[in-house]
Amino acid sequence: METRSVKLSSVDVALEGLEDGQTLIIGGSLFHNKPMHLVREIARRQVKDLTVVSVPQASLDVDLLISAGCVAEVRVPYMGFEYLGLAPGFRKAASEGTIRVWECDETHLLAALEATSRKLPSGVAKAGVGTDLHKLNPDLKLVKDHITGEPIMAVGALKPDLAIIHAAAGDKYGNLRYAGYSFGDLIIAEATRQGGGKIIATVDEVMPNVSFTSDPFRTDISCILVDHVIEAPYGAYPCSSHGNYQFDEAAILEYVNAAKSEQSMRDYIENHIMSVPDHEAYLEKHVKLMSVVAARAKIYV
Amino acid sequence: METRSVKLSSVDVALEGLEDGQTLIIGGSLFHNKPMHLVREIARRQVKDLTVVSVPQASLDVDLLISAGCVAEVRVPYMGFEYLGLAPGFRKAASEGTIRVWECDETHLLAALEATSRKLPSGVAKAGVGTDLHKLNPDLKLVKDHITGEPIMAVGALKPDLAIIHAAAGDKYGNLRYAGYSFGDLIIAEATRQGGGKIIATVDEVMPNVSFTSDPFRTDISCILVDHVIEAPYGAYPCSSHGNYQFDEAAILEYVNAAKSEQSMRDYIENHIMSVPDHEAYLEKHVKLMSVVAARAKIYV
Amino acid sequence: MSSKNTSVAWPELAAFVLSKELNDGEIGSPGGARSEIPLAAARLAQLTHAPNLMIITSAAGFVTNNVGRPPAPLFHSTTDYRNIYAGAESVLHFMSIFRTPRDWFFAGGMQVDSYGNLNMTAIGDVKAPKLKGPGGAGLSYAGSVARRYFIYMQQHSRRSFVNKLDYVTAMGYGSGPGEREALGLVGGGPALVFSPLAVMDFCDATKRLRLRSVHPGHTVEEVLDNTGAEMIVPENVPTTALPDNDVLEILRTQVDPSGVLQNLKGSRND
Amino acid sequence: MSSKNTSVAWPELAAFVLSKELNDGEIGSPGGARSEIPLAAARLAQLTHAPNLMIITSAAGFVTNNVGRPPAPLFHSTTDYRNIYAGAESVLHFMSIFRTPRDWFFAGGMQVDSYGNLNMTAIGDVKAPKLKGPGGAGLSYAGSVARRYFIYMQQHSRRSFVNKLDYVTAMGYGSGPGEREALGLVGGGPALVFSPLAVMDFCDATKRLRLRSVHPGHTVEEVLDNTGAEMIVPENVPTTALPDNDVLEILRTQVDPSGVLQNLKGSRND
Repeated sequence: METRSVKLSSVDVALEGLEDGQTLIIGGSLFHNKPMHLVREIARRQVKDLTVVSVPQASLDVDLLISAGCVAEVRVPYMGFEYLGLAPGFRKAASEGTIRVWECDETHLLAALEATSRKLPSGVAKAGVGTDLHKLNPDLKLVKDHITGEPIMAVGALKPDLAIIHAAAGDKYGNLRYAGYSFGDLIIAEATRQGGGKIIATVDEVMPNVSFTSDPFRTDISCILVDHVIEAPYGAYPCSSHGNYQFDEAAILEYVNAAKSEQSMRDYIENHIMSVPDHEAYLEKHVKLMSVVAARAKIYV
Repeated sequence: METRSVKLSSVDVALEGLEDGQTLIIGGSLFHNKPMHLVREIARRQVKDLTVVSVPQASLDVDLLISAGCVAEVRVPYMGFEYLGLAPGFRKAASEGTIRVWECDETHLLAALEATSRKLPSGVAKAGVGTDLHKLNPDLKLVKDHITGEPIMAVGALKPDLAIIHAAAGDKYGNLRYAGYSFGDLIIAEATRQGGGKIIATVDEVMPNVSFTSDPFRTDISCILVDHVIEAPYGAYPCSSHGNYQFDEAAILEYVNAAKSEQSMRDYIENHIMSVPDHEAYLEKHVKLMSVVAARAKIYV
Repeated sequence: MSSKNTSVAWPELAAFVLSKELNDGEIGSPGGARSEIPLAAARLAQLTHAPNLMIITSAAGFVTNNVGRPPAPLFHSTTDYRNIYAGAESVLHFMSIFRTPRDWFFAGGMQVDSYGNLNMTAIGDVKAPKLKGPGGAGLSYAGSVARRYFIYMQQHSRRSFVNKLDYVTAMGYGSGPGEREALGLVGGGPALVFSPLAVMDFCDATKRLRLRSVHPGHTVEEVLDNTGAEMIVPENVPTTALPDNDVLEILRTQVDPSGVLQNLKGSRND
Repeated sequence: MSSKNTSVAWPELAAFVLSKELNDGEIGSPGGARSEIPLAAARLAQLTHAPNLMIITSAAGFVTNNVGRPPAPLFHSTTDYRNIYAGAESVLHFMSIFRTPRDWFFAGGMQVDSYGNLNMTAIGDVKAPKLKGPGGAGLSYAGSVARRYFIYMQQHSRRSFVNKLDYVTAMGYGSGPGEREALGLVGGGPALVFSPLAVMDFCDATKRLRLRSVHPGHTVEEVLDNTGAEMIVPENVPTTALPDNDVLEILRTQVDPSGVLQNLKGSRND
């Protein structure tokens, strides 16, 4: 009897095939479960002209890729820092016209992903009817419903080339378990797999396979939807690994403040991305033990 | 501060408003998680002309309602007893033309339910293209995809009046937890709620609310999707409560054999339904302690 | 703590006013960029007149009810994991968030017009906007399905209350009565607008923005001076009622014990 | 147990033949009314040449791999809870069952024609059929998305292998080459048909049913006498190869230790 192969990978192996102009979809939402380690690795590789997708909400993840000059188009229903303000890099690039923005409602993006996940050519949403969204976004088509004839918004299937997600734990075969909410990561993985793309997951820790077989109902994402598992403790930092550790508000504000001038943003990117060869170096340089101890303790209020 | 109201109900209260000609949707699949207690109660009330829906698979549940003369139309993708053979009541009624059959693929029924759950007028599936299904079912409409123009099957939103499901456990507010798989019960509850219908759940046992708040990720169906909770130990018998107790093959075959003549089916219905006033009486009369002990023990192989 | 003689910050007033709009047995989702306010409103409703109100923290799928449970802290974000401690009984699958009912939603916006249409897209030409907004989020979706929704504006100015939106991101009543029905939008549309200055609703007949009450310390004139949108002003406009001490006590000891609302940036106008 | 000199029941032969069709690293679902056979085939493949094969017990969403685990009993139904003991690592949400890839599916049918189209609807007029079938199940769906699928027939007769189906419940190759592509069906169509008498596949050029091998104890003539559907018969038709003792040992000790396949109704033709 042969044995199963494992999906534990290095970042270099996992990111093979990453190219300018690809469509990258990022899991998590707002400040949570953002695969920040991979975001920094992609930024450090200075990939260009990416179409970056995230649903429902993106903040530091997509904004950092924009500030690092990797992005040509943004497809994110809500792009901002919520109670910490607007997304500075996104706002600047949009105002200067250096990025395209795919204006949408979150249900348009979800319809496009769900269509791909079901191998259907398109999906629909009622959202957008009566708005200007389809006038700003040529991929949104106002049509008549097949049965009732009422106005409805159709959108073609979206097929990401690469999905990056972060979970609290995974096993060597690619099964993933979240400590808190998994947000849109499942539909993101399903759409990417069904569309022919690649899925990379970072995990705070690798657990034995028996931890999954002992309670398979607890597995949030099946190994059939994961191509590479990268062990990256605190891999979502400074964002949260939802339910595992809280986000570091001060570290996020450090980025927001750096965005106040081009020089300070260049310095930030040099300091946090270009000058750190790998995740271990990043943790060494930017993450204090006591700050992750605090981020963990905060989980319990 | 006021207190919350509870959803624990008697069968009579829960089934108020049940009327001839309504659309009834039944949870579970094949021999599993079928709310047989409620199926018997509905049959005993001799409701007529029901449109009975179940997805993905129905067996004893729908067949018994057909044999009891409650059914005008069947909307079930697979109607049979799997390795135990064809569905005798369904087969007989279909051959005699006493029921209408909504010919479909399971993805047609799911598209119709999902549309309702999302408050959309219709849904689509690729299944059926190239088949005779839409020639046999006027609710299936072969159309051109909104974006690509390729052939696709559209179906209008389906709005059940009443959903009946069975879970291993629930709390007094209507939160439900399954021991095994919940099959299509969630989308069934979502579609029924969003379509304006009523959802009744039987549970093998009522657990304290703290069992749900202590691990909310384990809750399979939220209380917002349940109107009535009926405590009915072995409420799925002779079907399984998936992961809680196995189905009783001998008891299911007893029904299959009863279907061999009209007289023996009349006797079966009198014996199992008409002559038993309530669930307690049913258990007293038809369920031996050792058979449920065995059904439970079988869970562990 | 005693709440007597403690002035009420406008986010607290917002939570109180909005809580009274929520009915027992309803299901809804707090949202918007300042979601502490609607989250506090919903929890206050649960702990006062609406014990069967269920809150879905939309973006994170927690379904919560805090009745009869120990006070839980209020956090800045509805996506914060720690909202699980405020009586979470179930967690919806992500796609189920869009398959469950909403009697109400909350929405913010950069611009609102006199029919309750909202702009979250951009101020100025979207190709090179003066201010790029965060995007549509789920505003149009929520507006299309929710039985009703509540708009809360963080500023009340001629730039935020306008007659013509730069872009329509989410439709309220469009250009007037009957338009939602004609488009097949099943939701009922916006019910109320809360700002730091006043409470506004919409006239049943015309669907026009209408001044309902002005907050203590402010005047109708001040509101009109800062409103660029056409607004119906009744003859008598009452002052927005403050919470009584009992309700304020519940708000400050059980809903927001750490005083998040009192200390929101710009929360003081006294 | 030693398997020597033990005759192979046709369901065992079916499991063996079908297991060889499954490749390492693939994802698929056993299905059909006699799902013990494809379930055994997939587990046998995992334990022989395809350790990275993942089985999704479609109707119950269990994703399983039994490599390196203790033998698990074989049950009659893929929906049986106890399949969880055969190396279930995850359980798909019900709607996710329709959002995950399938390299292969298994399908049964009441009638199959020479292009692999299937009838599960009815024999005779559907208004008052001689035999009402169980319905479409997920056959048409599976046929539309799976990279390929395998058909196994419980009877091989002129009533089950026909030139014209009473009804087309699931489309195979329709009326010939190019038709699937023209309709935008992304799946590859049927790859193989297994019956108690023979193994059949489909000619690449014509998409016509083609006799591939005849089971031991049966003849080409016998197959043709019992086949109402047009079928390509090559000059040399080999006998269906039996599993060697090692594979039979794995099948009988690790995949089906309780002999479910050997004792299936009608499983013996010796």
